[in-house]
Amino acid sequence: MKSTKWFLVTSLLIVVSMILGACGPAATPTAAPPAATDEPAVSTPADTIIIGTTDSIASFDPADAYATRDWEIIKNINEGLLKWKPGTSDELIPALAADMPVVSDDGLTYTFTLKDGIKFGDGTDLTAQIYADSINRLLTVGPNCPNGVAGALATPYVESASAPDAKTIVFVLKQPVAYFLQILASATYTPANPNIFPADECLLFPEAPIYGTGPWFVSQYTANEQIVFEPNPYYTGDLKPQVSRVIVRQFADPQTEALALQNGEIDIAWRFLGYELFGQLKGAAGIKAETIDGGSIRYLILNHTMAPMDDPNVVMAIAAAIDRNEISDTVYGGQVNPLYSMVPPGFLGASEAFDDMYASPNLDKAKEFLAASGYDESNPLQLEMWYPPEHYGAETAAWMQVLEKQLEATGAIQVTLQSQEWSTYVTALTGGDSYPIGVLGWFFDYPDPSNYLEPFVYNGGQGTNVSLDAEGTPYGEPINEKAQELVDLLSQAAVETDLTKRAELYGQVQAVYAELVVTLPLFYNPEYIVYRDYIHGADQYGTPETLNITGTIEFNYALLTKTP
Amino acid sequence: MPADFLYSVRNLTVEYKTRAGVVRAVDNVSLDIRRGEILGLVGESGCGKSTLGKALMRLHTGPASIAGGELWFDGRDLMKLSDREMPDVRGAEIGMVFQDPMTSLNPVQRILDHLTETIQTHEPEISEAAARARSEELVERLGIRRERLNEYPHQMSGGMRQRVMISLALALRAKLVIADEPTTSLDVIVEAKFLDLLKELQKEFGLTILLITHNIGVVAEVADRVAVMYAAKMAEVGDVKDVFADPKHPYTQGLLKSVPNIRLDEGELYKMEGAPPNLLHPPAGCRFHPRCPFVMEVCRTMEPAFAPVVGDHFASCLLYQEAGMKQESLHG
Amino acid sequence: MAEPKPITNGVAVPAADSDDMVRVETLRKHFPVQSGFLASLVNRGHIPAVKAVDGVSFTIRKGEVFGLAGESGSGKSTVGRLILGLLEPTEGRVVFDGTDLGSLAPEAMRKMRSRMQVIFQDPLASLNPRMTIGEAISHPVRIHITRQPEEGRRVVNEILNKVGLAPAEQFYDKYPHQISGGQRQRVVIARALVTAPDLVVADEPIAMADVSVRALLLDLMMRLKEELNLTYLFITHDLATAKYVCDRIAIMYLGKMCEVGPLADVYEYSCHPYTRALLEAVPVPDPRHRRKEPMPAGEIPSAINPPPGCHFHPRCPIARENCSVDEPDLRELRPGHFVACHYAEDLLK
Amino acid sequence: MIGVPAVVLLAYVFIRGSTGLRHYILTRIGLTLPMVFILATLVFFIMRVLPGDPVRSALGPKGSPEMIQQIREQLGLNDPMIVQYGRFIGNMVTLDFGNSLIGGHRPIVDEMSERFPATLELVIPSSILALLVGIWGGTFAASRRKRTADYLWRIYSVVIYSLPIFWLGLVMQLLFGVQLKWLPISGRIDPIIGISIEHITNLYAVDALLTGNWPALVSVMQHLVLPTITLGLVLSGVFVRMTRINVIETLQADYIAAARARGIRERMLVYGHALKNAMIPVITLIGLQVAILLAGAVLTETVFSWPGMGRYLVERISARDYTAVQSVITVFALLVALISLAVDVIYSLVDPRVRY
Repeated sequence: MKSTKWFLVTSLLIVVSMILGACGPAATPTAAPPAATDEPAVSTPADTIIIGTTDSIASFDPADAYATRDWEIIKNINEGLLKWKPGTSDELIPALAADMPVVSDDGLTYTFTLKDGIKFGDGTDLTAQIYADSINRLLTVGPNCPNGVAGALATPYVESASAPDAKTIVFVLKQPVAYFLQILASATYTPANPNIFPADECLLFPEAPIYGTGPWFVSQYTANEQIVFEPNPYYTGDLKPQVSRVIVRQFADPQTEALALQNGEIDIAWRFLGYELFGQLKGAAGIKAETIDGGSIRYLILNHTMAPMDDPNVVMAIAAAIDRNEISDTVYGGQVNPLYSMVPPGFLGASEAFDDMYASPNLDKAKEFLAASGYDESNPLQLEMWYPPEHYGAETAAWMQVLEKQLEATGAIQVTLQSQEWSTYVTALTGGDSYPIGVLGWFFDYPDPSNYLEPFVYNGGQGTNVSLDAEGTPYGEPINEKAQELVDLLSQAAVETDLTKRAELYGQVQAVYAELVVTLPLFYNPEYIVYRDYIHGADQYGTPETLNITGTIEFNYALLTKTP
Repeated sequence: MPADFLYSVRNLTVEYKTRAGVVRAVDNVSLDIRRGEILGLVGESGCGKSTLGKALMRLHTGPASIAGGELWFDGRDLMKLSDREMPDVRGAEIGMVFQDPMTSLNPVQRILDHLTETIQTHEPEISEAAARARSEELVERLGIRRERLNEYPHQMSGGMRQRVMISLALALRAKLVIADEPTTSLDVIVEAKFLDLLKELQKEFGLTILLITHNIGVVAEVADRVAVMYAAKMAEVGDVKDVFADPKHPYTQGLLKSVPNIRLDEGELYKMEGAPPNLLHPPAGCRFHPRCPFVMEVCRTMEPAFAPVVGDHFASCLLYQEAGMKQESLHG
Repeated sequence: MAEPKPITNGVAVPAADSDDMVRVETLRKHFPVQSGFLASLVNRGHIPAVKAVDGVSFTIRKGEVFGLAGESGSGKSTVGRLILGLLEPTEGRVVFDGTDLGSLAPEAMRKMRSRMQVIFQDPLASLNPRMTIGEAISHPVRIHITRQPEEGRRVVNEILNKVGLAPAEQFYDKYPHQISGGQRQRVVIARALVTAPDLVVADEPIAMADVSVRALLLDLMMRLKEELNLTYLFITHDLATAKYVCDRIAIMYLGKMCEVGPLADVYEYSCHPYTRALLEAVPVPDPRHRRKEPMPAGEIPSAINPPPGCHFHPRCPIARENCSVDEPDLRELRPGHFVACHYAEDLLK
Repeated sequence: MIGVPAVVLLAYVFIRGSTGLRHYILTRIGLTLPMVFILATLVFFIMRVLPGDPVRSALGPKGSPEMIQQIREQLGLNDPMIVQYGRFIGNMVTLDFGNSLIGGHRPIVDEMSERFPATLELVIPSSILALLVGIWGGTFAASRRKRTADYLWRIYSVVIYSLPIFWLGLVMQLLFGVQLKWLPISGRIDPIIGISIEHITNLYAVDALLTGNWPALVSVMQHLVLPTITLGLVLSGVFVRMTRINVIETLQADYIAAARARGIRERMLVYGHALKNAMIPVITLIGLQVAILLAGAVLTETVFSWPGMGRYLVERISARDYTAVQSVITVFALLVALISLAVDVIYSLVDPRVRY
């Protein structure tokens, strides 16, 4: 009996204390009275902005990080030599560099001069030597890091970096690269603080505080819960933080993130809310919702070495049959934009090659292509189409069904839709010999058309296989003449420094690409950002009425202000 | 009520609601229990003897309920007590010993706790220590070492557990102990010792005991008087020597003759034909008539009264109630 | 093996005889208290065990009713199960009609089983509640007698009539809960006897039945014994009932035999103090003959650690010093009447 | 950290208990280890039989074949299966679970020591709530059998058990958060107060208590309310049913009738006698509920953005993070074994008939 009593007493105590906790004084000093209906239950203090996200951080190390979220965080703690002008995706401006670089005539040497008085947040001076060491660390240590950004963005391009004097940094490239400055502006090329990141190995999760050269430093982080940013006292740049603290909170579920925004627990709901929640929050009291044109695209992978995708008529028929506007209208309420080339509009040389070539939907043309290969109503083409049910949002199944209907409207194609959980799906699809056709998404590493074309043409493990692996050829063995032409044009464009010529070359590339139907671009996604109406963007880069987020490139928290 | 009756049951009827209909497990039964006696209540399974025993304490719950009658205990009608008052009678004035001492003790409660709880329920002013002292004294009297009070029921043998049950019934010096098949689950030697104990208690405390059993031998061994039930009715009541020597009711006659006797060197056992009736649809008239060797035409329609045959020897049989009928004795 | 041959633990092994239906030789059954693979590894060598049957030898002759009596925990039911081959003996053997059951292969054992049947105490527990009476009895018929449905039904009806469940057709399709307790026990008897066995082990067959029904059941069992030429092993705690049916009787105490012999001898001239107490304790349905003698002190001790020497000595009124040391052998005191007591002669007087 | 109460209980019983009980505990532990070993082995191979690959699924379309090969090499995924297995078992034995295969490749031990306390902090009060509601409700319903209160509790238990957790959680969030604005709906602690918390045990309530950080304690309690109620109520349905059935059954036992015949009052019969006996099977159920509890925790953690173990496991299975999944399942298995052993020991303490 006694033990039962104790059990009851203790459990009662716990429950009572929970209830007291619930009724007790609100947790934050500036809690709003719960009376006003529009006021959130919890409100964040005036000097703190809390951003919610469902994305998790995988690495703080610039020599390793290769995820959008990681880059966003690194770019808030670190500045590099150059940066994108806030609010733009096509204008590079000097950051740590005093000016734009001097490029040698052969296009292989880039020389930068550092600004005066640059310090890391812990007071360490940033010398050119430290910068050069950091780049060389990227080149040597980087390839062995788990997330392995170096293999993608550093070692293929840069031979070495050096510091002839305290202010001068010199990059030597392996071959001329037309878009080197775009790459250089990425988080990967920001300097790693030598007091934090060891010279001989990568360190994904250093102890907080993490000081860099950017406007903020990470004063504290709790894995899976939150990262706390505070202004870097030694920051001399123009992106001065407007509040004394930013907290990035991690959510398990976008639904909860949306509710937390409504409840006032967070000020901004950032990646990845998704189309549906965005729609729900739009128009809610005290909440603003915006879309940002993004570089995130959806496309179909066509496996050219697998029947029936090895038949050019078949891939062209598919390209002719589909109706991108219908997807946008029926599934996304017109919120996504049809994409007629792998290179989204706004990027250098972006064309509408697929529209020019197929003017889709064009059922007659599709039927012609199919007939040429002997497919008609009595002998329809059997097509297995694959997609992952969750990875690209719950809407995927809906628009895959739209595609199915469109293809079957030709009368000569019979589609079987198949879905498979992501991990299995992506392994099978990119393996290149399991699924003939499937959907994928892409987000650029650096804002240049090459990043939307090369990975799919050269055998980048995409499962497209227009340029097969071969010994001794840097770009593989193209499967036919058209593919050879494509490879030649691409490699030419990669080293062309004249922008007009380069744009022209990419125009040709896209035309051939469309003819080959290497992949089939469908639409590009906007990014969704929803925030409470007392959050504003800084006015120095445009109107303060929006957040000025260039979500496609970088989201700098220094742009945010909070005025109740 | 006459003073020498501790308990007088008058026209008691207990009903069970079943899916098939209402069953009268005890049907208009009257019975007197004399102060200081051991009254043996015998009958076969399903005859209503256990139901009667429980009804004496108004212990029925669920589908069973007392449908009518009076329960005069020590000068008052228990039927008139409220549900809140009844628990004060139970345990304190009437104790009960159940058939299976294993299942009648709370398996997670020590023997001592059973006793002190019972004492303190009825006499809340008594301290834990005093209750313990009283319990120790009591169990030692019943032949249980006081150290065993700290044991759990499963640690004791069947005989010991039955002694514990008795001690619980006596913890508050109950005037009446209802023992429902107390020896059925015991081995013969243990049973014999338990019966000895009952007799001792009767003598020593002037205890009144209602001994409910199906074992005729047990009744013969200890009872002062015997009551025989058949099919929810009282068949016969009388002094144990009278009833065994000269049973009046044909059912009692058959029952006694079908009991094996280890002493007498007789050849065969009497074989009573048929089986007790289904109480959902009891036969009309005398309930024993379908099995009765002396059945008369009138038995099929007329229900016999429960009436004295000789002195205090009662029987409900038309053989003694129809004018001009001569009893054909089965004895001799 | 023509002569009685004493063995180490002092229990006489009866001589083989072609009249024997069952011969039990120094049978032992120990149930380990703890079980489990690891426990047995850890405890290797000294596992505490319940010595349910601890060296028992006797014979059941063809055509007799052999009673096995004792209190609960004496091991009498375990002996029954050992004879039926439902348990493996720890030691000793059971010879059934000349065949050592331990030597039989499973298939041969299965065949042998049809020659011995069992009737348990609780008819409701031994009948499948979802099987009609006809189905319950047909089951052994199909296995051991005939696979033809019509023939099977005829056999079932015949045995139903024989056990007094007549007309048989009326009972064939009934379920156990639809008939009375006495009738259920008749069904169990019918099922046991339908294969025309040689031996029937009746384990407290009438303990659950009402007094008025018991006599009928006993009568039925005895009648069928004559008709079908059966041998009974009648296991009971009720010495009064045993008196009416048994030809010979054995009394068990704590896994050992105290006394065995013709029923009349054992009852009349019981030479073991335990048998005496047991007989004395049986309540007599006659208020004029109330028992006067006191009962032995204490209760049956645990069969895990039985008392040394004579198991009964702590409770025995005539026990002397050597009783707690020497285990008494079962010895023939009078012709066919065996007793395991050092001072049995004192009781004979 | 993991299963602390169970370990403390077992240690106490081991020291104070009888030789038989000690023996029993050792035997059970002895049997548990090979069981966990077999389970870990099974999980190891099943994970590798599953299609999909940790590197591919983490990189998505971005990994070039060279890059994938390099990462696989680093992670040891190119080693023969038997070598990987040996390494895994070696790690298990030294209780070093190795590094995660995805994301930051952090040591699994670090990740678990962050996630596990979060789950514990959610699961312990939820279980207590479920037990309180379940046992009290079930007993109350049993004592009012076939009366209105009984029917209401029965309806409650069916409805609450069949409610999807995410739905109930969402309703709680909308009602007590967005609408009534009483409570926070996500996370373990207010983000700003969270900065001040010292991470000692990673059980925030305990850490706040240890450091006397009262605002943090209040915040932790506030954040606990909704998830605890959600998980606790959903779990309570089973306990209501189980307790009710067992109490009803126990109330029909002979010893209850015997106690009633001794004049023991109905309240005491129900709460003193029947409940204690009815708890014996319920305790077994509690042991079995651990798995359901963890399953419920997965959903609750998702709905309330609670960074716990359940979500961790789900994330890592879909990412094919072999080492994480193997480690978590091994730890879960140990935990379940530990809890079921603790339950059996409690059983023997509650039920005097069970002695080892």
